Amino acid sequence: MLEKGWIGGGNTGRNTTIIRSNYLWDESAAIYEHAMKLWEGLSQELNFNLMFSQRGVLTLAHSEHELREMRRRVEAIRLNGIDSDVLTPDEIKRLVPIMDTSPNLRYPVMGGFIQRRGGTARHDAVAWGYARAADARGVDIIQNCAVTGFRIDQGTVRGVETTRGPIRASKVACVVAGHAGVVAEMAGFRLPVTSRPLQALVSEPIKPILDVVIMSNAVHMYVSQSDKGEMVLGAGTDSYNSYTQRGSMTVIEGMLAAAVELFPCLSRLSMLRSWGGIVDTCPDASPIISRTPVRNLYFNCGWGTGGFKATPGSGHVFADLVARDEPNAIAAPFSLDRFVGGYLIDEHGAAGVAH
Amino acid sequence: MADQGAPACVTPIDVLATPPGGPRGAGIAIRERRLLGKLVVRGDTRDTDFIDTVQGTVGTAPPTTPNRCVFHDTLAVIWLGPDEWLVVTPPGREEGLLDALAAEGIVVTDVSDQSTVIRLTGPRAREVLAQGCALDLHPRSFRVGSAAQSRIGRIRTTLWQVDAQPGYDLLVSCSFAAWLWAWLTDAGGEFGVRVEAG
Amino acid sequence: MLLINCPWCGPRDDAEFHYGGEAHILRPANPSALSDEEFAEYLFLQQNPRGLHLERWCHSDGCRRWFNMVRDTATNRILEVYPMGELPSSQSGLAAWRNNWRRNSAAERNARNRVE
Amino acid sequence: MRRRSNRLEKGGRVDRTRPVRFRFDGRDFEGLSGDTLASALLANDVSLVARSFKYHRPRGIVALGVEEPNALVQCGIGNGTTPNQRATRIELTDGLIAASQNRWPLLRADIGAINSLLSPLLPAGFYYKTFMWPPGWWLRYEHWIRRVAGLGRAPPGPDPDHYRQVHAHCDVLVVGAGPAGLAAAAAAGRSGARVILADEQSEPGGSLLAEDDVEIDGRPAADWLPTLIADLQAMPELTVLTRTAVNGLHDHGFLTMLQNRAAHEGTARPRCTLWKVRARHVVLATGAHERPLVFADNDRPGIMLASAVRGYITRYGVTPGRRVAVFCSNDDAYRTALVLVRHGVEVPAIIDVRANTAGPLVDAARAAGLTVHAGHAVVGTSGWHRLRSITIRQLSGDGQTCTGRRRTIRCDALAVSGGWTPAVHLFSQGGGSLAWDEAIGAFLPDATLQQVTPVGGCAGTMSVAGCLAEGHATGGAAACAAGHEEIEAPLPRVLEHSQSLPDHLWTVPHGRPGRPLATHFVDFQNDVTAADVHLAAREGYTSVEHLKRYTTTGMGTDQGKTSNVNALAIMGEVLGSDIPGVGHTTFRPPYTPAAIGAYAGRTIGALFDPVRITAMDPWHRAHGAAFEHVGQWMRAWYYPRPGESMRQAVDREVTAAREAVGLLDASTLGKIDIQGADAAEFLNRVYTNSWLRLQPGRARYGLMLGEDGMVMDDGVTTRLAENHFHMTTTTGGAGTVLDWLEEWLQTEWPDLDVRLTSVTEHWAVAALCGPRSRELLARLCTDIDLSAEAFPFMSMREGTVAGIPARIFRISFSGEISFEINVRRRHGLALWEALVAAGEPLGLCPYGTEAMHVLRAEKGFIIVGQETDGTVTPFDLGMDWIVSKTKTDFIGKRGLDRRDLLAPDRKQLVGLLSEDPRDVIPEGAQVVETVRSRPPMTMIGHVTSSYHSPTCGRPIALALVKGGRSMLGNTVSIPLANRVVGAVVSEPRFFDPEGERMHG
Repeated sequence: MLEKGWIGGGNTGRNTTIIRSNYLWDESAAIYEHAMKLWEGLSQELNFNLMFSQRGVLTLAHSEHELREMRRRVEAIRLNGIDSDVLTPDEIKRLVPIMDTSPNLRYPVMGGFIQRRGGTARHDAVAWGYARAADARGVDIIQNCAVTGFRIDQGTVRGVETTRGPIRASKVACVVAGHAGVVAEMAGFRLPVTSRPLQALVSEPIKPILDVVIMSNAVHMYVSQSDKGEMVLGAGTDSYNSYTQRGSMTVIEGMLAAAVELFPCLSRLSMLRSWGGIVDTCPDASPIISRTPVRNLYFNCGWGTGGFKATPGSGHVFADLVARDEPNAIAAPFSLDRFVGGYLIDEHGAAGVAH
Repeated sequence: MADQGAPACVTPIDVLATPPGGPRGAGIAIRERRLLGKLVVRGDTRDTDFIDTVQGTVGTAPPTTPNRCVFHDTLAVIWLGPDEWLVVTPPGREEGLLDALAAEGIVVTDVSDQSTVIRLTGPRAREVLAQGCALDLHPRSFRVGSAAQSRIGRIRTTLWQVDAQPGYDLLVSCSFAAWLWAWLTDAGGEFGVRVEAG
Repeated sequence: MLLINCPWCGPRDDAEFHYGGEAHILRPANPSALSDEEFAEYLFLQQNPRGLHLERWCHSDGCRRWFNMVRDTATNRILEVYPMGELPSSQSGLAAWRNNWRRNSAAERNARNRVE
Repeated sequence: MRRRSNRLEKGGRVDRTRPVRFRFDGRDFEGLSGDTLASALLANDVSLVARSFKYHRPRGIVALGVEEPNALVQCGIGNGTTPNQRATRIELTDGLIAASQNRWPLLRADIGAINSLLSPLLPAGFYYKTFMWPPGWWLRYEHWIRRVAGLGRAPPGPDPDHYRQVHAHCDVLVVGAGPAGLAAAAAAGRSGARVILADEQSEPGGSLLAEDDVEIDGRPAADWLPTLIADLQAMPELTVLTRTAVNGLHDHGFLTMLQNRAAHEGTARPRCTLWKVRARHVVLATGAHERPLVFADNDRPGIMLASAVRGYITRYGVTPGRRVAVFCSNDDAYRTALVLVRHGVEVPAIIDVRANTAGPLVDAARAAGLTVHAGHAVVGTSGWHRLRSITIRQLSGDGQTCTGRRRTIRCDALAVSGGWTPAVHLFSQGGGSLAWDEAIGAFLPDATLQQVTPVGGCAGTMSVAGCLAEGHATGGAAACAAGHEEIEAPLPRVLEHSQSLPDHLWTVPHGRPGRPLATHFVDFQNDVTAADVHLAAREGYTSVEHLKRYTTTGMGTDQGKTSNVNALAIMGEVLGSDIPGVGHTTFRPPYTPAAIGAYAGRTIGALFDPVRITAMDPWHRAHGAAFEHVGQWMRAWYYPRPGESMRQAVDREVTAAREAVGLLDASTLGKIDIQGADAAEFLNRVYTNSWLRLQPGRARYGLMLGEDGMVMDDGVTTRLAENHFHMTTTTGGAGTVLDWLEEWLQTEWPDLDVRLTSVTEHWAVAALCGPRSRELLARLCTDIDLSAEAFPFMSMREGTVAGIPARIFRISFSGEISFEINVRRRHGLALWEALVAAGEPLGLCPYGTEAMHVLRAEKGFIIVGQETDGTVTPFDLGMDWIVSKTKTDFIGKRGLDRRDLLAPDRKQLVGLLSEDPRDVIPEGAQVVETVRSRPPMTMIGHVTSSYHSPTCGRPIALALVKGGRSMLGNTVSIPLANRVVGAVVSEPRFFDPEGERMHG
């Protein structure tokens, strides 16, 4: 396993650690629920406490239109066998006392739905736990070693060039969120992904005030409180491609205005640290788990803001694809050729931004 | 809502029914310039006929430098784009002007009621705008005759400076006018706001 | 917070602009002549380099005019802005345009047929 | 009991004539105007001010400024309370109420302190190895962990204060008003450049405020300062901002600065102002932070940074102790010793890790009769709630071990200096790279793409003379670069101690080989010790980011300002690598924690997001309409009469529209004025149907697709004249469509002669519909022949309605005879009132968006965004008729031909009639072919629209169902949470399928 920097240093170490599987489309629900089931036993399997905390993920609706979309999503989720409860504003107020649920808000809380099995996990622990387990199974983890090119002969990958010399391999699997497009170029083909900054921030630690994860697409903000006591906030990606891991202040301001609007008591807390990750996003806001134009070269990318929550599931079906050179039922819909035929899994068109 | 007889005309600021008045020595004053005529004129600046026709009908050639506006007796012509200008007229003058320009085959559209104009004046006007507008309004870079399309707070606004006092005209879509009015009142709160009759 | 130099209005905050993705993507003159694969390249594939990027922006809150820009996505440094329909004037920008795989794509060849 | 006072007889910048009363942990104290909470607490001999995050060890004040790791307090009460405030940054105001945090029940008697006994069991990362069993129990453990975590408390309710934002522009922004910053600002300002000088302290001067051993131009620095500041304030284009922390350096010279205003201007003012600055050039004069030495039990209350001890004496006239020892690895700490002596404070010893100490400062100390233990180190300390004594021993030559006997020195405070760390945060934030400097033992600014120049301490220059010179040169150059004439001015002459080279002893041995360095604290706030760093290294967390995240060093509210370099260096020691090899973590905004409210600014509450209303809105409100948010618009939803339910009101409105006449406010529809010789050709390319032969005065419905063939928007467009069209779009699509059309015109078809102008709000639209609408309109409009022959369906006429100039469109979204009357917005209300008045005798009934939905659903008219979601084609909607077969091209044509879009099993729009005629299927419900006892079940579609139809006297629904067109007549099931609804698949038209009525 080759890592350009330090393991977990990419989006694993930069995301807001939200885990859920309440997606609209069957294909998305299948892979995220597969991941959810694996999350549920992962700490024990890896013998490393990932602090996987099923505190519940509550998604808010702020208009008649959003209520309609919510009902559609909830019904689909339920029939896919995934847990999901609709909550009234009063029930939401009882669950999250610090939330302003008064009807005179610009975007009043008109309802919401909660996935109680959703929640958060300690992102660094996930990387470390997997690394230790992989190491124990004999995987050679090489950090500070960047892939600089591919050895390809007659359309088949034979190995990679790295900053520390060449490595021969009969199969190569790339999971390089943020830089998938750049690595694909090295192999001589293109991916339908764009890489953009995604910003997040934490407040100073305070005593517990929020037990569940809150998401709102209308005011565009999601928030949870970490075990250390920090409020962890995120929003959408910036509008333009960039690899700088720096985003626009406008995004931060919008996110915090929305946060204060919904949680007035956050106003006096202090922002401690803000940062940016680079997410590569597909035109349909769904991932790519696929073979490529180069034989025996595989890509797992394009997760946008959804990569962390899928970790165990995406890794599992990807390993399966690499081993059998054939996608299983869960991975198949996410292959590259969907962009040719046109059968997209449009998670932003229909389901709003997917965090 | 005194106006040129029936049918009654109502502007987006009228419905707020803000009573005129305010503290003595207020830092800013705001008022709606009600029912001004507004025409969008399109044309090619390399086409001398176009320039001459505008000159002839409006009385002044359209400014060809960006971020500028020219004043001609009661009219103001604001640069909106390389082939686009806004002619602001006193109430009622727009129909005549529209017909005159259209008769000359110039692409012109009446947008009088698409937006309204709020006049912002007073010693603290610049500081108030700076609270929501990222433009550099310092006299070294923005003076009388300067114009710009930008954002104030969360909305799109076109503004031009009308005097050195300083005074600004803020052009805003009708449905955002109430928000801008409230925003100005809030932003001016620290300095005192006087509301003047439209 | 980029400071983007609108060719007409001058330097403004990026909040006033709308990002339009890769520049110089010509619409096929006769799309029906393209295979699904070739059309997908036109429809979905965008340059996503870590480095010089030729991209389109629109000054949506200003003069509402579209223009092109060369920006280094690794540093956000802006090399130049230039009008629609023109090519970059900087050598590196021009090279980036020339080295783009799209120059030889079926979709672009199809589009050029209209020009020729 | 009367506490002893640590206030010195003389000295300090406090106003001894103005006492200030305050309360800390429930006890009343008195300080002086000009004090910080920290200096006032020290003056009152309060040494214990906090408990550490993890072990709850007693902690005292360590620093003078923002870098303070320990002294975090909860400030204020009620909704105005603020957690985690640095005592060192809180200006003392009368009646100030503060309390310590993270302790229970009391600061002096804290149950949590048990953790410090358990500390061997709670090393770095212990969470990851415990609490795993039994599976699923983590949530229970976590509940308790969360309760003990966190520092202060959030306020219970909304913030009583408000926050402002202001944009600013300048040629030169100088960050930091110490010697370097002042010199830079002066040089730049003199040239007439627009300059902003920002400093986070309450007055400009920086380190000069705390130096009583530096002379400038023959005067003590503190006396020289006012003249310079007066000069600056006389410059018209120079702004000095105090209490202003520059928190972020972003791209292209954009900076964010947080100005604290309530602190001195009272609460009528905003609490803070967030400055958003565009600077052509940035001068970083941010100075440097002193760092402690890492030795055994180095965290006891009373152990402080040497520069802080000096600062409390010279700025506040407060000494932290009566017997203050000094422990250092450099000359600078000797200045502290000398200051202490000058103020009559006993200095029992100077312990200097350097074996051969020499130089003027050392001589001065010896001359002052101080004992200097060269080549010695502090190996231990005693005292629980305050330092009682230190133990020192000689160091071995390599500094790795101790030799000789232990000596104990009694003291109640210890001034520590391990060297200086330049504040390179902003430089790094802005994309600048850093390089390790061995001499000063810290990272220095290296390269940057931005117009940013570090000077003074930030650049590693520690002497006042050096700072003044660098600032002077840089400020002038920056002004020149901005196009200003540099004006010569002499450099001030500086008299100060010269200093010999420091040494770097990263870990001070405790002389107990084999024993872990379990109380060698590196990060005070997060209780990270040298032992934790060693453990991280042993377990392979050697990358600097892993070290930070595993041990949490540098992740406290101080962001490791005093601890980062020490942590890196110790990791370097363990790995046997140099510090550049270990690397450094990236610096992220903000430089100091900043109020979230300031970033939200005023765009909250009423100003959060504009509410858009139409010209008729006053009437809707006056008549008790219920409203619906549609994007930013507020639209009348329905008009309930007293005692009416929504269902009853909507039924009444629908029936009136079908049987008499209804009136809808349709003003929010997007409208675009399209002119130019190629206007028709343009429409032909952006709509799926053909537009070339549309006659002037006639209208046509159009569907817009994206290039992918998916439905994007729809609307009716009318040809006003040969080269002049009036396009309407959906309410939500108004902006998007205009931008979309402009994009095609400007980027793809610049050759087309077409001009677009938005007239959405220029026109107010009142839509009359229903069998009696013509009759009603005839009463108000006499200058148009309204007969079906003269004014047919899908055409437009101009005339006057109720004396108001109007454009009338005969188009219908209800299936009834309909007249959409467009007048200028100013007349919208007048028109509406005239129609209502004239319509009353004819049974006119205004109706809202809900009735509009029912009316169109009865007719099977789609709503973009409800029947479509970006994945639906015209064919899916059964609208093949509107897709031209003859046009060679239009936007979306090729997209429609893609393989998967032609598949027979795509979701297609159909009607659904529930078997139980009282059962309105919920919108969003999912359709299945076969119901299973429990999920999962295979879904074949979903309900997009569903209403009770008063016209049909039964529920109707529209749905997208896989292969639905081939299932007409079949029965499908809709399994809901509590029941299963059966429904028959039907044509998606429930009323007047041939559409005779609207043509009438």
